[in-house]
Amino acid sequence: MVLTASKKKPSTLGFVLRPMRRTGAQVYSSLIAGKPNTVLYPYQKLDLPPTYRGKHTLDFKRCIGCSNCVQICPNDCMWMEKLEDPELGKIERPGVDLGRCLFCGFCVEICPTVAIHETVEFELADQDRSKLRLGPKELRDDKYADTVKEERQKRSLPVLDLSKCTGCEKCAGECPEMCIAMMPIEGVGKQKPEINLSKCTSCGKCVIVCSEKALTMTEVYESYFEMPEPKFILKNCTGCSACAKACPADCIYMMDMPGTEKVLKDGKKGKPKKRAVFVLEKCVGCGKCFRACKFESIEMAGVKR
Amino acid sequence: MNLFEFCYGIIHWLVDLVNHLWYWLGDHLPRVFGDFFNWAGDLAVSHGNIALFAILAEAVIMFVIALVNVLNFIWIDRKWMGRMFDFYGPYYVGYRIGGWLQNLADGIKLFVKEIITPAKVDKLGFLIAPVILVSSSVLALSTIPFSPRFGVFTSDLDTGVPAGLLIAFAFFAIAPFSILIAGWSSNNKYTLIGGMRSAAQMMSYEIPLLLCVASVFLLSGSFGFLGVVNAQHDIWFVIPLFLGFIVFITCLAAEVEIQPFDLPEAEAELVEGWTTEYGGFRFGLFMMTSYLRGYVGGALATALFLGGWQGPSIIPDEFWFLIKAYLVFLIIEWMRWSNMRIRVDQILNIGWKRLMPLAMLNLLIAAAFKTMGWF
Amino acid sequence: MAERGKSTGRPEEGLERAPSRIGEDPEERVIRALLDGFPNTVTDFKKLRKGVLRAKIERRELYKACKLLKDSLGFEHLSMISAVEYDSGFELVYHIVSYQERLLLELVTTTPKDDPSVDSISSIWGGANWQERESYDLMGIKFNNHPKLERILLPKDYVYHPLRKDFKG
Amino acid sequence: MAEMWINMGPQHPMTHGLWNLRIKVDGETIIDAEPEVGYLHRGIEKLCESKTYTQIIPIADRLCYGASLSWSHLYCVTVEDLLGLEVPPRAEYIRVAALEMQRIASHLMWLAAYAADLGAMIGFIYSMRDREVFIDLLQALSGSRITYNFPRFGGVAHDIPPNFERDSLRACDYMEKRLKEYEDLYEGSKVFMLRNEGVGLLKKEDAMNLGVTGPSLRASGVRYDLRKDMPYSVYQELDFEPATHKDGDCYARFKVRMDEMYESCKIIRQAVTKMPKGKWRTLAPRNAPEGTGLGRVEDPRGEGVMYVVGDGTDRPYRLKIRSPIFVTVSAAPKMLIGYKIADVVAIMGGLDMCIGESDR
Repeated sequence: MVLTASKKKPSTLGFVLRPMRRTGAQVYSSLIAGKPNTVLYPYQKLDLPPTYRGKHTLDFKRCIGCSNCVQICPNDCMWMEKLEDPELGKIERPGVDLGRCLFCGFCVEICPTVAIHETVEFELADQDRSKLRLGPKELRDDKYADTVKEERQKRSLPVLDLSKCTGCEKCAGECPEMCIAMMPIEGVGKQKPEINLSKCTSCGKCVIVCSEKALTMTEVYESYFEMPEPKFILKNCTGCSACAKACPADCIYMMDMPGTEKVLKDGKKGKPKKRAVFVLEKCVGCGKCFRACKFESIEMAGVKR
Repeated sequence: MNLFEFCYGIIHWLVDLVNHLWYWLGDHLPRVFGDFFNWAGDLAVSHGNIALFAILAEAVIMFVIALVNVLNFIWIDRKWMGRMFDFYGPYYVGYRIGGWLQNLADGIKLFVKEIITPAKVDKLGFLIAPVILVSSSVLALSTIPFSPRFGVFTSDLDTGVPAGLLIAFAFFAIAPFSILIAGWSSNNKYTLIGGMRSAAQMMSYEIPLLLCVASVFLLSGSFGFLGVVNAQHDIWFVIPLFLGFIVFITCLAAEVEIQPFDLPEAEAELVEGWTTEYGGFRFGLFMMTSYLRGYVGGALATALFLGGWQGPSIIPDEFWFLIKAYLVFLIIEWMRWSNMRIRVDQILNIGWKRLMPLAMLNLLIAAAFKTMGWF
Repeated sequence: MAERGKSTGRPEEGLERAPSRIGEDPEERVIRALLDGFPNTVTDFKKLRKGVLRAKIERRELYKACKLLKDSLGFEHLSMISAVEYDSGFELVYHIVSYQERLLLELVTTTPKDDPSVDSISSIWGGANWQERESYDLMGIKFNNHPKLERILLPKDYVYHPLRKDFKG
Repeated sequence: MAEMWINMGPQHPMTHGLWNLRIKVDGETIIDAEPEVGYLHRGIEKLCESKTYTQIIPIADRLCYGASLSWSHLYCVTVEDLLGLEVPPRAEYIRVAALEMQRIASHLMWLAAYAADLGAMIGFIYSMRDREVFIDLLQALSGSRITYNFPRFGGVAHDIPPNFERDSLRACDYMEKRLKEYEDLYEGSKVFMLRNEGVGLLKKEDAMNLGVTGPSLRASGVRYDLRKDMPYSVYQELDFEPATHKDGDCYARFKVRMDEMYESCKIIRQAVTKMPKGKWRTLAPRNAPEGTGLGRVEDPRGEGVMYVVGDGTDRPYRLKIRSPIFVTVSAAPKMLIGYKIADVVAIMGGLDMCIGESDR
């Protein structure tokens, strides 16, 4: 069972000298010709690339408090905190527990307004675990976002104000990509333009042609992730406007919806009731409206209540 | 004036100083006590006793020098290794003297660590093994003079320790015994295998080593350091006995357990070999001793082959000796850090089948030189 | 065919595949051989993409089919055994690879919930040994005639099979 | 000496990670061996069932500390197969360049550990120093040093940074120069050859039968590289040759990995220069359809396979991971028996153990 016999017989000196030549050359290059390769860490530091994922910063003015970052976090290390700001009023902003964070960068990627950034700061150790729980106030840095180059593309999309729309189909006729289709609103007897976002080239012709100024161009950051979209069921809506209050991206507004008037005793129609209207172009898919709605008038697949 | 005379003078002066007290007491105390103090004073001032104290003082001096040398050695080794590995080595502790204080810092750290004796070890063996290893290495060191004037001498004649080289090698060869004790008494499979490997390796490399030494004895006609070094006044033995020098260095590497031959403490397969169960200052002693043995090896190679303290008299003889010893040590370290570890069967093969015949050949060469009358 | 199966995977000679004759498409050859050998038990042949086949087999014929694949069709390598739990029962997916023909066969077999056991194929492919142990450990599938069916990743005294859907925390 | 069992692990310098190799020795000769894994079992497969598809990408990174990019890439390939997603060509080229950098970094880490096992700290230091070059490149590309979280479904997370092409070409030149210098340290050293030649023989038939994959399989004389034989990314458009060796001993495994580093340098050069312009990321659907997806890539350590079952929701129903090392280490007794204790480190070091992926 002796398999250890080598093919070549060992010689006395062997080629001990060849590795010694290599190390000798290294001594020459690190002692006489140059310096060692070491970076003397606490005193010298390496330059980190701008993509480096270190400690987070949060731009309070950009952040809309949509909690998408909290939802995508793989380690559940983020949470939303309600706080009152002298400038911004009552707001909701995320905090990060760096002790649990795995620095994956998903919160940065998913943020619909590019409010969270990861800086190159990496020396985060602390002797106290609770010091690693950074609330929104510790994360706040309103200037950082302007200093870095933005990688995310912005896209301008036409946004419809339904109260002004007359359903004239001018925009649909003007669109060079044929991406505007007139769709009837269910139970109202009116039609409105619906824009196919994947085809839209942001040319802005529909905005120019609209005589009622119902369409405006709005700039939105392109999302890297497909987000769930709310589906609105008009007949369940009671007009309580809870969803419009909950929506962080201002994409739900209340409007006097024609066709919802109560028929009074004298045969006249009363005042039209308020109903929610969604602007899905601006929707960030956070699911807050879905959670706020108590009348099951909003459906959202894949979001937990 | 050699070191013995220097120590003798100091001890004599000290004894005289104390004896004044003795004699004063002898004069003033009642007769019975006075006789005793006079007798003690006479005894202390006698030649034999002062010589004994002088040798003790010499030993202390040499020991302190050895400890400082060990610090130097570890520092040089780490700096040398660092540059070889493309980093700085010790740097911040003692920044102005090149990180020299790092060794002291490490020593203090090891010193203040808790000394753990595992529950199931053989207590006596476990305790005595480091003692044997350190003391034998220090004793081997004590016989090595730095120059004809500076070393442990037993009289004011410049003869040094009679047959000092033999004694040095005898002490040098005690180490496998203590390693075996350490390995066996630790009650651990890794240490046991490490101790066994160490014993096998050291025994088998002792023989070619001593054969090389024998060839030097043959050429120089002396067993002592002074005789061997003085015989190299015209030509260093490394030139006629180059083969022997190579074999000697190789065997030395195996004896002090450095890299191509550091099987007993192969950290990849045997955790830390025979030192696995030792921690804290005991481990520090082992580590210090390994460097001490490296220094002893370098000094022996210097004395045997490289002409000892002989050199141009720009710098003192003692420094010539140290420089040569450091150089030998550096070459061994260079070999250590650029090579891998060989296997246990291969190490024995190399020892018995390659180095042994070469050492015999070297002895024959030496005998031939002697017969020709060239030395 | 048997000769060819044995000569697979040779480093130099096996490099260049001999120019295939008409009808010698390796995928079809495998399908034909399996359908000939097990006409009733092999079902649902599908070609997922180039070089990847999927077939279903009843569990009582699994050992024989694997033997056939190894010995005469030249499938030298068992890549992966994955156990999936469905409501109806367990599904075992064997990914078997032929080095020479660059083929991957997904062989699917199902077991009922109350008797999760199949024949061990570790005597055919040695690499299946630990993977079967892992399936037993995490999913609780018993492999008949396995040389050492013990837990491998979890402690020996653990009682649950954690990848099952009814295991919570 | 009588026969005895020695536990090499779980806390032992030979085991890179937490695993245990029980060997039965007669004197110093091994007569039986039994690897034990599972000390690092984190239940990743179960964990993945409760995370969304996107959230699993950083978890797949954590499978292996040495080659995390190739694992997240494998996961993305698997899910793309399930979703039926096309990847834009620029993203594929970025992925290939990053993967080959990861392969070099992983092989250098193996070389470092291997050299340290054999007792040459110099090899450890040099390999780790040169690994930094590629880690820096990947850091500039992805933003992190070990767990990159770089691939996404249908693309990669970032476009390449400025000067990336110049830097990678320079890194390849540097690496090839260093690899030539390594010859002095390893093959030029008699001691290294003594330790490696004829040690840990694994015959071709055994290697295929026991499911050994990757460099260890190629070292046994089977020329099978998924990059060449079942090309999965844009590898069919690149010119390279998988390294093989016919001896099947430790030296062959060493040589195959060293040759692979040369090949990887070649691939990086081609991928970086051929890289087309265009999109590097597409929008992936949130919910996966019902069905199965299979990904199969050539990991630095062997054949990595993932099998995902989707059930129409945004979370996988089942994700099975095949770790190459898990299967390869089961073949360890075949290689170990008959050799000395000192050969254990050479043999097991030559397999490039990574416990994170093998225990999952």
